[in-house]
Amino acid sequence: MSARIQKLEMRGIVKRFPGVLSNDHVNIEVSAGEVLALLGENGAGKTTLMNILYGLYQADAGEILINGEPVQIDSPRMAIDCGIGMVHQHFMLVPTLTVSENVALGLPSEKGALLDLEPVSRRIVEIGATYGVSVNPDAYVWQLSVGEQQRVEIIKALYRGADLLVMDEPTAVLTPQEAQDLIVLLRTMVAQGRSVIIISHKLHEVMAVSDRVVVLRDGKKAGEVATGDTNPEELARMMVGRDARPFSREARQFDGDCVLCVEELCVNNNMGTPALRGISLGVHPGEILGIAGVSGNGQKEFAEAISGLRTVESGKVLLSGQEITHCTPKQIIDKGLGFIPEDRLHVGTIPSFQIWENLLLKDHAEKPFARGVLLSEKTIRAHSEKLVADYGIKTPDLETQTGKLSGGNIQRLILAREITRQPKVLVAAYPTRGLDIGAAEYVHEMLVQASREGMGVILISEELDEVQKLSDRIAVFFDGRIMQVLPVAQADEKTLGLLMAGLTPDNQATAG
Amino acid sequence: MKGRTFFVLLAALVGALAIGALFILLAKSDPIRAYKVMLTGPFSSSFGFTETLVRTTPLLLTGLGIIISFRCGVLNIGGEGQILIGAIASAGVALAMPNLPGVVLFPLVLLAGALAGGLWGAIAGVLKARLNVNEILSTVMLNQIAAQLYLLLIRGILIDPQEVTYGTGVPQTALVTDVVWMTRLIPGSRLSTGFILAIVLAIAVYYLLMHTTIGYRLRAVGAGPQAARYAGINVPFYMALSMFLAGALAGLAGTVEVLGVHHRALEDISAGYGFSAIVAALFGRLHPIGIIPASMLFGALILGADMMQRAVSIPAAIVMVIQGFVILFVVASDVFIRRPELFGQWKSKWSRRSGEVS
Amino acid sequence: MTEGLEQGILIGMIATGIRLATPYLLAALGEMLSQRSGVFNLGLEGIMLMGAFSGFYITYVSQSPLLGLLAAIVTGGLMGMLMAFVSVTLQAEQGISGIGLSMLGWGLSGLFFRLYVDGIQSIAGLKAWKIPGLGDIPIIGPMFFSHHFIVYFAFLLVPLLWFVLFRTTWGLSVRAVGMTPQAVDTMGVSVSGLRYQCLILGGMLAGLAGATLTVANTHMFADNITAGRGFIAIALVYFGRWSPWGILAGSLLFSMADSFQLWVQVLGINFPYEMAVMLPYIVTIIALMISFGRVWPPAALGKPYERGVRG
Amino acid sequence: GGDSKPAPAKTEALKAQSNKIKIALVLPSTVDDMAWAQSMYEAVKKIQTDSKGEIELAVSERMGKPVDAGAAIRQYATQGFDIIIAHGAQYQSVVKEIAPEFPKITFAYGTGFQTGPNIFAYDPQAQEGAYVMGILAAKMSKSKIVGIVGPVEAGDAIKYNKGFMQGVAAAGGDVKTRIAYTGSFNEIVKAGEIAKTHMDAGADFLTGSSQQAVGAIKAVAGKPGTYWLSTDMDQSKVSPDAVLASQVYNWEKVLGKILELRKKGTLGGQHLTLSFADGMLELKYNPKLEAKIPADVKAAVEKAKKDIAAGTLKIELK
Ligand SMILES: Nc1ncnc2c1ncn2[C@@H]1O[C@H](COP(=O)(O)OP(=O)(O)OP(=O)(O)O)[C@@H](O)[C@H]1O
Ligand SMILES: Nc1ncnc2c1ncn2[C@@H]1O[C@H](COP(=O)(O)OP(=O)(O)OP(=O)(O)O)[C@@H](O)[C@H]1O
Ligand SMILES: [Mg+2]
Ligand SMILES: [Mg+2]
Repeated sequence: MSARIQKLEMRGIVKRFPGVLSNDHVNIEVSAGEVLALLGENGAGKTTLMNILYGLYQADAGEILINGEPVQIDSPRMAIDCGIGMVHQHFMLVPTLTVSENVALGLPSEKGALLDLEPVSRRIVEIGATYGVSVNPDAYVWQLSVGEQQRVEIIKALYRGADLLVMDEPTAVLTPQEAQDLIVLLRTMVAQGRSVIIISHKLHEVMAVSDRVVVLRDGKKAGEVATGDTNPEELARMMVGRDARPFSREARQFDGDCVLCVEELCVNNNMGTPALRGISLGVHPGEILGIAGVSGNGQKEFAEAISGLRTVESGKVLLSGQEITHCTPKQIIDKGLGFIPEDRLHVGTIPSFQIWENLLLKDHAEKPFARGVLLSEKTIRAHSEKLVADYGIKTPDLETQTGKLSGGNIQRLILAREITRQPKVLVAAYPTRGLDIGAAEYVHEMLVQASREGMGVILISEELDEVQKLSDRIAVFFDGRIMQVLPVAQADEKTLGLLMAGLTPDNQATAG
Repeated sequence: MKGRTFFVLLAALVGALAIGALFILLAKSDPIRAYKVMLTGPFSSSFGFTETLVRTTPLLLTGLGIIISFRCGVLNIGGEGQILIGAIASAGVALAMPNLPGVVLFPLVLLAGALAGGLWGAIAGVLKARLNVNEILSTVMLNQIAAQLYLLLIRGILIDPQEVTYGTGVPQTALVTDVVWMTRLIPGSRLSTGFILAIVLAIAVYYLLMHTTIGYRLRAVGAGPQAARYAGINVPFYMALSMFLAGALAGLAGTVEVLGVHHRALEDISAGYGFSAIVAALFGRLHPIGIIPASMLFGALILGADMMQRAVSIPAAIVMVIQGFVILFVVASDVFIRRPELFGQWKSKWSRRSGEVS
Repeated sequence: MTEGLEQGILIGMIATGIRLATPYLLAALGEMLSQRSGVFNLGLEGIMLMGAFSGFYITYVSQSPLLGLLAAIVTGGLMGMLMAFVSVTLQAEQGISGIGLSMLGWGLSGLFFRLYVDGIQSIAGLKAWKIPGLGDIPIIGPMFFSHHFIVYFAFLLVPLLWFVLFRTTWGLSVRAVGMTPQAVDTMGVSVSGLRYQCLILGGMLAGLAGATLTVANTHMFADNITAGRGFIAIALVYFGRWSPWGILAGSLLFSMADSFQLWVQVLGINFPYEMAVMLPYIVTIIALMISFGRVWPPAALGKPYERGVRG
Repeated sequence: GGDSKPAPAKTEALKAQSNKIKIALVLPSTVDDMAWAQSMYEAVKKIQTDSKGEIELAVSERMGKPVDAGAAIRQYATQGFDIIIAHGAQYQSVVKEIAPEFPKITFAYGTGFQTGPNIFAYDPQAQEGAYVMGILAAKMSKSKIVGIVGPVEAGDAIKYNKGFMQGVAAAGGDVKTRIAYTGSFNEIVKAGEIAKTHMDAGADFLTGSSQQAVGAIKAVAGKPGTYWLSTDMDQSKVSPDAVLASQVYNWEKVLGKILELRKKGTLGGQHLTLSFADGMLELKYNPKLEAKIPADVKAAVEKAKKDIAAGTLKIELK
């Protein structure tokens, strides 16, 4: 369409959804060669604002100007033509297509109407090499881990070579190293005269990558600062409206019997190839065992295998000394396993169910909540109200559809449900992914609380500082095996990084 | 809001009838007179009113089953076959034990109809749950199989012996013993206690779905199969159960047609109820209470259009044309009720487009 | 039985199966396009009936079967467009719209037949066209190469549609839009545009399928001549797992079973004919029971697309 | 066409004024099905025209489902129609139920045998025409194979098919009858396929009943040298080059009889057969093809017809 974007402004943007004012007269601007960071709690209106810029939503009021000229962006096509690219918070990928097909989608082909994936694959490899975001172009998206899928999203945007790149929480599922690479990449891009708007809940990333920060709170602009003039604490205060609570936990040593024991566990992935190749592991009552590793190295399958959702090929799982290897999910739940799944919306809850219904997903047929086959609604209601209050779930009422809650609140709901059941072991898979600082803090507190009450907690995460902060011991997964289990004291960033890459520090030493 | 809904539905109906009127004119008939009969016929006389409810009954029963299965994530297109199997089973049991007293035989016959329909439905349910056979495929096929099976039975072992004696061979069973006939609510009409049974079952299904653990699980499996599995719910079992219940309700619909309307099983006993009930269930927003007015309205539409055809003698095909338009208009108008804001968006988009052009 | 007779039966059975498969194949391929784009078109039956009628009628008045077929294709396309308008633009519940469309098609075709055609009339219709050369091969020729040309067209459509779906940019978008419409949308391709195209194309194929029954097979029209074939075609899309080859397999399996039972009946093997009539339905279900592997139904099937609503 | 009726209460008064006879016809398929329904519709229509305004007629088509037919019949009854013809065997049950409530109305239905004080059952002896056509087919078939396209093995079709097979057997000459069913009454396309299959398997004479038969006729027309024998009405219009002969039901006579009986005060109670004997059943040759029938064959056919009419030849249906 037009000349390159030198300056983009959004002025007085207002966007209303039934019951919420998501954007309330928001002004932002970004110039070529600049990285603007958008900060804010979950539900502050960041994504909404960017969706308006990308033509997915129409603003109720306000205007968008490119190089001073007002533009009407009423479809993504128009945004693309204006030179805007976007990496969306929720993946916009077609699982049944390959990576290169996903990238080629909507692009003209050199061969006219005929699909020509050859050059696309080549470019994908090139981009991968140049920017450090490599992924196999022939792999189907459904075969990829979430981290790899995120890379595909980034490649999609880079492939189109936008002047202005919007990235909505691009690092939420990346490993620290990948996130670091991405930051380098973004800096290269702006050095070439492009501009970037990035949304992130990770303040250190924001500090590292951005030139300027705009903070949204409840749909309004709550502040704007040059990154050089601020620090993470101030940003947190601007976002949440209070100081972040410092958090620390003393690691402890445990001996005695494990409450959950895994012996030589072998499990296949969805494609029928081995995902776990003989894992042995145990967690003690009251202990937090961190599981670190790049996602896609068997963590998901591990969590599913012990909760009975995935068939165990060989090996054993014992819960309080009883074998549960081939039990049904129901039996395992009854024996005392709690689980906070990775996909909180679709596995952790039923999005169209009301809040009280989701709070009783596991216990609806248990004694006080059901008499025979009849649900005891009074008891359920009282119980749910208590949980909503205790766990600070922000919702208008108990009848609200769970899918309408923010990610943070959905996570609170799941925690409330799982922890009040008082399981013997609680498995938490990526429990703070995509949560804002406040919500993440809360989850951390609750996990620690659970361990104090004597539960064995298994925390699966890619966030090294989260694992380090919370765990007593850390196991590092690589390619379906445990590289090493080490006490948190010995687990410094460098060691963990090497282990996650599949190298033992000793090897490294000899090699070096 | 309520007023708006009413207005939109009215507009949709008027629109559909206006287009339908063109076709009535094409057939050289008087649309005004035709519509007068169609719209008032089903409500203005005891005949119209009771006949409307006669249609409502199987629509409601079958629709309740469809609600259960849809809510559990199983798209049951098999109502038609389940009705037939229910009808033949109930007639068969009633004919097999003509000497039992009514108090014993009547529940037995109801049970037979429900059980047979249920088992027939469960075939598709089990195939889906255990072997991942798509239920749309299996129910469409099972409908055809049921139709042939039904025919085989009513012209074969269950045929009215008189038909054989006289050599007329009409494919129908003998009349079932009158101790199991459902009482006619209004003399001179065909409206029977089957209608009351249907209403009672609607309330029962409402309780089942909304207030019991079984209903909770059925809904959970439909709304979030992954989450349901993770929460320890036996997903395949509930899928199969939903189809069993759906089939049982459709089977009862067939039973009511036998015991309440015809007193025997005969050819073409289901007037397409298996399909119409899908429309009724969806119009009732898959709610066991919502389907009551939906199936009444649908029953009135079917009957009214038939009455219209008789009143002004137009080709029967026009009946289908008008029904088709009414369904299309009403379902399309839903968007103006559900998302009134869309209207504004289109308007602004349109004005913007035309603004750019000029 | 003599060898010649057995051969004759085999040839007849296969040729009949192929002829029977054609309307299913066409209609199911059309439905496959609709479903791949994310729209569950339950109105197939009505579209087929309209195609059947308009094909018949135009052939009747113009004496040209080709014009008739063309008319059927256009009519089918218009019906597809109507379905698209209701279910895509107006976001109506697709199951209901489809049943409405079915009733409309049934009614309209019956009405026009009554108003504009005087009773059951004959039309010249389409003649079988033996492919020169191929048609003369013994056994193979009469089985496969002595049909009317819609049969060849329908079978050629299978690789053609496969090619379009898997080897063109448009096909890529179609494969994507039924799975993840938001991905297509954010890549700057119009979701409703694609859905309109697929429904119209699908409608055209269904229209042709209907016309096959009138213009090619029976040379006549009668009320409800499709007799539920549209629903069978929809079922075959599920059987074929949304793939042209799978649908070909399903249509052939179903129709060969049907042809087999016709021959069994005609040859007088003694058992209740209802069992024979049931055979193709049973065979189809059983075949799906023993097939395995991962199925990827279009994830967005049946859901109107709204921006910003997560799947 | 029939007129809509004012409220039932008023009808009695109105009826007193006019001597018009109001007839309602309930049909399972459409008035243009070229078979069962059309044959009756044309007859009633003809009677209406001949009556010069003395008869009013109302028709309900596509009443194949008994529940719809029940509503139609009941509505006509409450509207004060004089004669209600429910033209289908499947209506026996409904008619039997409604008739006692309306003792002044004449009900007629068929094929059937069960009557009531105000119910006529008419009963075409389909086997009679079928038998003579069986002779015709067997004697003329060159391939010695004749095919029956069956709808459903029920009602009329049983009579017709049995009669036809006996006719073929009676003709001698080792002719095979083959029979295949579609499982439905209105699967036109399938009927065509069965006909094609019969022909592929060697049949050169085909027949079959019900409205779907037209599909089979079309198929037969596509193959020169094969012939169709039709029933219910003269179907030679469908394919003048394929339909050799037809068994025709003379509904006009049946209706005339009903009207006459009603005039005399007999509202029902009679089982009216349509047979060669009473002239209500006819065998019609297609004039265009009649010459193709060898004289000896024709003689055999006519003889059988005469014997049946005279009662010396009885066709057993057991
Ligand atoms: N399509 C929608 N329909 C209704 N409400 C919406 C929609 N999209 C967003 N909202 C509402 O708008 C508000 C802002 O949402 P938005 O997604 O912009 O938040 P966010 O700042 O991106 O949060 P997060 O950090 O969790 O990604 C929320 O209250 C949300 O409920
Ligand atoms: N289509 C929608 N309809 C209604 N609410 C929506 C919609 N999309 C987003 N929201 C709401 O917008 C808010 C923020 O949404 P967002 O998708 O950014 O969630 P999130 O908190 O980041 O969760 P996640 O961890 O899944 O990323 C939430 O309140 C969410 O419920
Ligand atoms: Mg967001
Ligand atoms: Mg988020």
